Amino acid sequence: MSSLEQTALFLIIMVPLLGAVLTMFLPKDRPGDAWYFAIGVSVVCLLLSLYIFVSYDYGAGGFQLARSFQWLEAPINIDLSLAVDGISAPLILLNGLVLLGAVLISQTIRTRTRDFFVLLQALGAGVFGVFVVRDLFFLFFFYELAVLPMYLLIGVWGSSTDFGSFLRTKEYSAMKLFLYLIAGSILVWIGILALYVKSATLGTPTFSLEDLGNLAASGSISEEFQTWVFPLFMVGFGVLAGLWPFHTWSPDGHVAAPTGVSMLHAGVLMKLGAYGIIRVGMVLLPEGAENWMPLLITLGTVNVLYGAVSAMSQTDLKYVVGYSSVSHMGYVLMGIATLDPIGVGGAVLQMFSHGIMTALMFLLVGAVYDRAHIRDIYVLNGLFGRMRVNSFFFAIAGLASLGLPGLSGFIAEFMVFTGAFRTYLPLAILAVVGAALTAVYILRLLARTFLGEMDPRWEHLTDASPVEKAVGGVFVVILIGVGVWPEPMMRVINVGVASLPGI
Amino acid sequence: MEWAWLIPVLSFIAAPLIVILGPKLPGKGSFLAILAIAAGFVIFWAVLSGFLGASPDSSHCETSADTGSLVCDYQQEWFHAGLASLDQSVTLTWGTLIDPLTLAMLGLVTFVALMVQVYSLGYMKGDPRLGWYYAVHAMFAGSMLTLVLADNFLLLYMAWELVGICSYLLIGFWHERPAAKEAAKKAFIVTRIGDVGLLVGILLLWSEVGSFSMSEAFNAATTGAMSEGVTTTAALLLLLGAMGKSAQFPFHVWLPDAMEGPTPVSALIHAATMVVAGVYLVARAFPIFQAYDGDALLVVAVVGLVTALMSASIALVSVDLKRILAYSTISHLGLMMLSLGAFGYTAAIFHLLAHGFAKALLFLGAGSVMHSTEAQDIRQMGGLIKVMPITAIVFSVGALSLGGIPLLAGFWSKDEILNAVSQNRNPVFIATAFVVAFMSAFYMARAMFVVFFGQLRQGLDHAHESPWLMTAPMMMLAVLAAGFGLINFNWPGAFPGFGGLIYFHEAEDFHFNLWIGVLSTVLALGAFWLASLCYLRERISPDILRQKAPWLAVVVENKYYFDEVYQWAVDRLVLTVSGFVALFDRAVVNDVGVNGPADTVRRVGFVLRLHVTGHLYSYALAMVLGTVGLAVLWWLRSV
Amino acid sequence: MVPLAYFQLVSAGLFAIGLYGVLARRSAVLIVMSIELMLNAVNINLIAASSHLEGLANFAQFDGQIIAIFVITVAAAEVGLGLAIILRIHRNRSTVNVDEIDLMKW
Amino acid sequence: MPELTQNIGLLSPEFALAGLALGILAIDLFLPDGKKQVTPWLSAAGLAGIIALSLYMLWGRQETLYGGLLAVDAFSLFFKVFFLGLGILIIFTSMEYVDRRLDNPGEFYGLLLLSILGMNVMAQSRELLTAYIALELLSFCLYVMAAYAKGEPKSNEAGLKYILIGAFSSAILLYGVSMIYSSVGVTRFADISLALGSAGDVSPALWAGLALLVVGLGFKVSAVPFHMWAPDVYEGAPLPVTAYLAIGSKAAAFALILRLVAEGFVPAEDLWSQWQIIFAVLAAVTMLVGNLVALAQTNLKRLMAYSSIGHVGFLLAGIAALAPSSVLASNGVMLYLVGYSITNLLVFAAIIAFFNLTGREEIVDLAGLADRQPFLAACIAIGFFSLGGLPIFAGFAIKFYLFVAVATGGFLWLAGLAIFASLISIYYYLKVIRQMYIEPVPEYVAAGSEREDGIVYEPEQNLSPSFLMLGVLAISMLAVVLAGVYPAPLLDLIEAASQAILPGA
Repeated sequence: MSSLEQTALFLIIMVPLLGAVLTMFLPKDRPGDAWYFAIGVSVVCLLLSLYIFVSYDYGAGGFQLARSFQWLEAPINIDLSLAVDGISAPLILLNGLVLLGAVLISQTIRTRTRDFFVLLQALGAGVFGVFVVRDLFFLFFFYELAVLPMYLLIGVWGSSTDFGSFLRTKEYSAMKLFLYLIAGSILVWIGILALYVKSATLGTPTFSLEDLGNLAASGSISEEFQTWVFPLFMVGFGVLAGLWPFHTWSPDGHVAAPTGVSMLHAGVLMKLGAYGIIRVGMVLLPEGAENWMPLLITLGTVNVLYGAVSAMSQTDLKYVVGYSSVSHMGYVLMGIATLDPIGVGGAVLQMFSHGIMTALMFLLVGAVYDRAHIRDIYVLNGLFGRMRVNSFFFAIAGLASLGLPGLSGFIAEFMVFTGAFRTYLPLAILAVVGAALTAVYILRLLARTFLGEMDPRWEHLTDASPVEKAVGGVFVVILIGVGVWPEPMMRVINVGVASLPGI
Repeated sequence: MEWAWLIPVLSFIAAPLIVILGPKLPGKGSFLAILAIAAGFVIFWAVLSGFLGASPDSSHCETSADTGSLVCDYQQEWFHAGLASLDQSVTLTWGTLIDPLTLAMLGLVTFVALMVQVYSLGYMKGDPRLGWYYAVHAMFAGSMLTLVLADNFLLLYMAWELVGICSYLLIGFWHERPAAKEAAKKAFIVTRIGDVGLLVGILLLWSEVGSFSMSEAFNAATTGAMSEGVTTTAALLLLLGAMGKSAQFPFHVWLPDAMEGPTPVSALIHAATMVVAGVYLVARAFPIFQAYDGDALLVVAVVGLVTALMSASIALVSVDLKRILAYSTISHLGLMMLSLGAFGYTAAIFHLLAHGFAKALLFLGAGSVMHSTEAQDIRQMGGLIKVMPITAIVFSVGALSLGGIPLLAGFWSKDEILNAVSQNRNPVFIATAFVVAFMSAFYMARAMFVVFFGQLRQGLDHAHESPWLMTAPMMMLAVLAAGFGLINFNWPGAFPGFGGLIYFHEAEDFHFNLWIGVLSTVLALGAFWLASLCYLRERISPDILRQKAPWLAVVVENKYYFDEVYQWAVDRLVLTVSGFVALFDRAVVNDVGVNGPADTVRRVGFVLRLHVTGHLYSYALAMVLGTVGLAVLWWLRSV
Repeated sequence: MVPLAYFQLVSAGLFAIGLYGVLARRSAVLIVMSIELMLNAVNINLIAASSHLEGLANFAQFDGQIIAIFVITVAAAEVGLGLAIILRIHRNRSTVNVDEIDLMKW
Repeated sequence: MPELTQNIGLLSPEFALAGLALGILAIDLFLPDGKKQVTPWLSAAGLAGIIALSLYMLWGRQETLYGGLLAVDAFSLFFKVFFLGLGILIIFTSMEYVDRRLDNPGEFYGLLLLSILGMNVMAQSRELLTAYIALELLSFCLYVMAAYAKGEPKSNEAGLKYILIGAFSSAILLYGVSMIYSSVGVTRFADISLALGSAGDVSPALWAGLALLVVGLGFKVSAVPFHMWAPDVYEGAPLPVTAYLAIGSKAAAFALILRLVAEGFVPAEDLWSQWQIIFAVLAAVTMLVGNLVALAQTNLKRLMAYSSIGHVGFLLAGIAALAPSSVLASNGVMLYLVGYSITNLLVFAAIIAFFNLTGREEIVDLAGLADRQPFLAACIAIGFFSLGGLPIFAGFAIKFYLFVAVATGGFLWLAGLAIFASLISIYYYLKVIRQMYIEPVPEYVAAGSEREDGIVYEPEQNLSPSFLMLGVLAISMLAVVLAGVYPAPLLDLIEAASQAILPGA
C-alpha cells in the first residue's frame, strides 16, 4: 500500500494520459474496443481517485501524498510536485466520477470513436493534473491540456442549434469556447510570469506553489504587486469558471458539445477556474485577493441572477442547463469571494455538487436528444410518459439545482449564503433571490418537457438505457448522499479551507 | 422521548422503499407508508406520556426561559461548516425539540396523516401511480414531522422546503392535466418567494447569534442581546416565510389552485398540516415576535385579518366545492395569524388543531362526494344525503364545527381567538373578526345545504356511499371535530386544560367571555338560518347581492383580480426582463463583446495583409523605411 | 591626406544612388546594377577606413581591405546568380519588369 | 599569437561537409539518369557520418580558430549537430518530391549540403566578415533552391524576389559593417564589445552601422518590416525548400544573432540595457504583424510563412531579453529554435506528403483530411497545436520557457504581448484543423470533378504516404512530444551552449 501512497497522484495523471496514447494504437475498425478500453482506464482512475479521497487524513490536514520529481533545474526551476489537500481531494473524486460517467455515456459515439476517446482521456488527464500539482508551470500545463481537446471534441462530435432566426453552429461554438478559454489562460500565464519574476527579484526564482505561498505568507510580496496581479488570475481563471461577462462561451459550448463532453466540461472543467482562483489567486496573493473580492462577489452575484434570468427564457433544453451552470458557478465565485471559512467551504462543496448535478443533467438531456432529436422545450412534452427513469432523475437533478434540502446543492448554497451573509449582506440576499429564480426555470422546464400530456409523436421514445440508468443512478445517490450526510465531504473540505491564508 | 426522531425517520425510510420496491409489492407498497405513519402515531403517544412524566430535572429537559414551558432537546451532530477549531465555523446539528407545541403538532400530523393515508386506499384505488402517491405521502409526512420536531432553524428550513416540494409533487400528481401542472408550479414558486424571506431571516438570526439553534436565538431576543431593529426585521422576515406557506395575503393565490391535486392531498397538506406550518412558525418563534413589545405582531395581526376577511368573502361566492374549502382554509389561517398577532398564542394553536381536524374531515367528505359524483361544482349537486348519508353527516359535523355552532370544537377555538383579539387589539379588529365569523358560518352552511340537502339532483342517482376505507377515517375525524373542544376545559386535578399545557410564559385558564360567546353564537346560528333561507328553502335569492352591488360581486367573484395582476406581472415584467436579458446576452455580450473584438482582429489582419503588395520595390522601400526607423530608434537610445 | 569624412561622404552618396536605383527602377537588371553600386559604396568605406584609422585600440588594419576583396567576389557571384534567375524569368514570362512580376502577393 | 593553422584539425567536419557536397555534385555528373536516387542516400549517410565525426572530435572542446574568427565550443557544436540532423530529415522529406517534380536531384542535394555548411559556419563565426561569408554561402544556395522549379513561374518569381531583396539587404548589412569598422576599427564580436564598453558616447557612424547590421540580419530572419519577401518566397519555392527555409535558414540566422548579441553587445552592459528596447520593439511589431496577417491567408505555405514571422517575433523577444548575468534568455531562444524547428518539420513533412499525394496546397484542399489521411491530419494537427503553444507538445514548453525568460529579463509587457499574439495564432491554426477534422470531404474531391471556380480535381487515389515520409513524421512527432514533456536532457546541452557564449553567467 505504501507504494500506492507514493505513486497514486502520479498514476492518476499518467493512467489517462497513457490511456490516450494507447488508444491511438487500437484497431480502427473496431470502435467498441476504444470504448471498453476507455472504460477500463477511467475505472482505474476512479479507483485511484477514491483511494486518494479516502486516504486523505483530514485529522492531519495539510498536503498529503506529496511527491516531487525534478523536471527542469536552475536557472528556471520547475518541478513536478504532486500533493493533495482538502480542497483538491473532493475535486479529484469528482473528476473520477464524471470521467467514468462521461466515458460510459459516450457509447453512442459512432464516428471516429478512437479519436474521441483519445481526446476524452487527455481531457481527463489534464483535469486530474491541475488538481494534483503543486507547481505553477505544471498547473498551467495541465490546465491547457484540459482545454486542448475541447475544440475537436465539440467541433467534430458536437451539434449545431437552429434558433430560427440564426444558426449557432458547432464550429462557432467550439471556436469561441476554445479561444475564450485560451484568452483566459493568457491572463493566467501573464500572472504566473509576474509571480515568477517577483520571486526571482526576491532571491530564488520558483514556480513552486509551496515556496511562493511561503513568500506570500512571509509578507515579502508587496500589496501593490498583489493588487495588480490578482485580477489577472481572477479574470483569467474566472473565464473558465463562467465569470460574467466572460461567460458566453459556456452555454454555447455546452450545448454544442456531445453529451459526454458537456458532462465533463460543465461538470469538471469549469471547476478548474474556480479552483485556480483559490489555489493560485487566494493563496499566493492574499492581500490582492482581499482588495478584489468585492468585485468578484459582485460579479458572482450577477452571475447568479443573470444566469437564472437568462435561463428562464431559453427554449432549448440544453441552453437552460447551460445558463443554469452560469448561474450556479456564480455561487462558487461568491463563496470564494467571501473569504470566509463557511463561504469558501460552501464554494468547494458547490463545485463538487454542481459537478455531479450538472453532469447528470447533461446526461439526461443528451439521452432525450439522442432519442427525440430535438431539444425545443416547446415541442417536447410529457416525456414522463415514456421516459420515466430519465424524467425522475432529471427532476432530482433539477431539485438539487434549485437547492432542495436533502440534496447536495442545498448544503453548498446554504453555506455560500451563510458565508456571504456575514461579509456582504445585500449581495447574499440577492443570491437567495437568485435561488428562488432557479425554481422558476427548473419548474418551467420540468413542467413543459417532462410533465403534462404526452404528444403521440413521442410514443416511440424509450427510457434511459441501462448504462444511462446506472450512471444517472450513481449520480443521484451521490446527490442525495452528500445532501443528507455531508460530513465525510465537509471534514475534508474544512481542513483544506482552513489552511488558506486570509481565513 | 429520545426516540422521537424515529417518527419522521420511519416515513423517510418508507418513501424510497416504496419507489424502489413498490412495483413488486402488493398495493404498490402503499402499506409501507401507512405502517410507517401508524408507527409514528404510536410513538407519538409514547413520547407524549414520556413528556408528561418529565420534569425540568430530567436529562435533556429544562424549563425554557423563553416560553416558560418544559422543553426537552436532543441533539446530534450533523456536519461542520468550517473547521471546528475556527471561531467563525459553525457546527450543524440534527436536533429534536419536544415541548407542548411540538407535541400538539405531532399529534395532529400523525393522526391526520394516518387517517388520510387510510382514506386514500379507497380514494386512489386503481391509480397507476399509487406507489408514487404513497411514496410522496410518506416523504411529506416525514418532512412535516421533521418540521415540527426541529430544534434549529436550519433543520426547520430544510423540512420546510421538503414539504413544499412534496406539496408540489402531490398537487401535480395528475400532471397530465395542464391545470394541475400549472397549479403545482404556482404553489411552489409562490411559497418559494416567501421562503426567500424565511431564509434571509434565519441567516440574519444566525449572523446575530452565531448559531442556528432556536433557543439561542430566542434567548438573544428576549434578553435584549439582539437589538430591536434586528429582532423586528428578523421577525418580519420569518413572517414572510410563514405567509407564503400559510397562504396569507398576498401570497394566498396558490392555495385555491392547489385543489387540482387529489382531494386527500388537499385534506392533509392544504388544510390540516403543511399550510399551518406558517402559523406554527410564528408560534414557534413567538419569543422573537413578542420581544420589544411585539411590534412585529401588529403586522401579523393585520395580515391575518386582511387574509381572513378577503378569503372568506371569496368563499361566499365560489361554486367549486373544494375551492370553497380552500378559501375557508385561508380564512381560518388568517384567523390563526390574527390570534397570534393579538398575543392569543394558546388560542391560535387550539384553533389550529380544531380547524385541522374539521377541515381535514370536510375535505375528505368533499372527496367522498366527488369520488362518487365525479363533480366538483356545487351547482351540480344537491340532496346527496339521500345517497351517501354517512358522508353527509360527517361533512355536516365538520361544517357546523367550523361554522362555530356552540359546543362543537370550532366554537370554542374561535371564541378563544375573539377573546384574545378583543382584549389586545383595536376594536376594528374584533369587529372585522365577527364579520369573518359570520361569513365563515355562512359559507359553510351554504356548502352543506347546497350539496347535501334539498332535492337530489338529476343525474346523481348513480352516486353511492363510499367504501368503509374512506368513511371510517372520516368518522374518526368527525368525532374529533365535534368533541375536541372538550380538552379546552380544565378539570382540576385531572387535566390542566389546553391552556395549561400550551401557553406562552403563563398558563392560561379556560376563559369564556359572555358577550363574545353570545354574539358569536347568534352570528353563527344567524348565518346558518340565513343560508337555509337562501339555499334550502330558497326564500331569498342568493343573487340579491349581485343585483344590489354588481361591482362588488364582480370583484369578489374574480377573487379580487389577484391572479390577473400576478399573471400580468409575470408576463409583462418577469418574462420581459428575462427576454431582454437573454437578448442582451446574445446581442451585446456575445455579438458585440465577444464577436466584436474577434471580428476586429480578423479585419485588421485582412487589411494589414495588403501591405505585402507583391512588388519588389515596395519591399525594398519598406526595408529602407524600416532601416530609417531602426536607426532613429538606435539614435534615440544611444544619445 | 584627404580626411576620412570625405570618403565617407562619397561612399554615402554612392550608396544613396544605388538605393534610389533599387527603389525607382522597374527593370530587374537595373536593380541588380543598383545593388552593385551600393556594394561599391561599401568598398570605398572599408578601404578608406582601413587606411585612416591607425591608432585605434585593437585596430585591425587589413581587415577592411580583406573584406573589400571578399565583397567584390561575393558581388560578382551575386550578379551571376541574379542574372541567371532573371534570364529564367524572361524565358518563362517574357518580361523582367518587376511591376509585372507579382503573381504572389498579400 | 598562435599559428593560424595550429588547430585547424578542428575544422575537419566543415572540410568533410564541403567535400561531401562537392563529391555529391561530382558523382551526380557521372550517374546515369536512372540511378540518381542514390545521391540523397549518400548525402544523408555522409551527414550522419559528419555528425559522428563532430561529436567525436569536438565534444567538450572550447577553442578558437584563426585568431578568433571561428569558435569551436559547445554552442557551435550544438548547432552543428542540430543543423546536420535537420539536414538528414530534410533530405528524407524532400526525396519523393524532388524525384517527382524537380530536375537535377544531385545538384539539389549538393546545394543543400553546401547551405548546411554555411549554416554551420554561421553558428561558429565570431567575426563580421566570416559571418557574412557564411551567410552568403547559405543565401546563395537558397536563392537557387527557391528558383529550382525552373518551369514554374511562381518558383522563378520567388527566386527573383529572394535574390534581389537578399542582395539589397546584404548591401545594407555590409554598409553597416563598413560603418562599424570605420568607427571602431574592428570586426570581431569580442572586440566590438570592448570598443562599445570603453566608448564614452556612441558615434553616429557606430549606431547607424549597428542599425544597418541589424537590418541585414532582420532580413535573414524576416523580422517586420524586413519580412515581405518571406511570404512570396515561401509560397513560390518548391515545398521542401520552403520547409528548409522555415526551419534551417531561420535557425542559422538566429544562431548568428545570438552569438553576435551575446558576444558583441551584451558585455557592454550599459549600452546593451539601452538597446534592448530596440529589439523588443522589433519583436513586438514582428509578432503582431505576422500573426495578424496570417489570419487572412488561404494558401498553406503562405500561412506558414506568416506564422513563421510571428514566431520570429517571439524569438526576437528572447534576444531582447539577453542579459550578461543569466543564461535564461539564451536558453530560451535556443530551446525555442529547436522546438520550433522540429514542430515545423513535422508540419511541413505532413504538408509535403499531402502535396505528393494530391498536388494541392490550399487550406481548403485539406477538407476532410482526417477521413482521407488520418495520420497526416493528426501530424498537422499536432504540429499546429504545438505551434499554438499547447501542451503536451513542444510548443508549450518552449513558449513557456522563452516567455519566462523574456519576463525575467525585464520585459513582462513584451511577454504579455507575445502571449496575446499566440492567442491570435491559435485562431488560424484552428482554421486549418477545422478543415481537416470538421469539414467533410468535399464532393468534388471525393468524385474527382470540377469545383465551382473551375479547378478540376483528379479522382483521388487511396494512396498512403511513402514509408520514408511516415518515418520522418513519426520521428518528428515523437520529438515534438518528447520535447514537450521532458526537455531536460535537451536543456542540459543548451545550457552548456549558452555558457559558451555568455561566460559571465
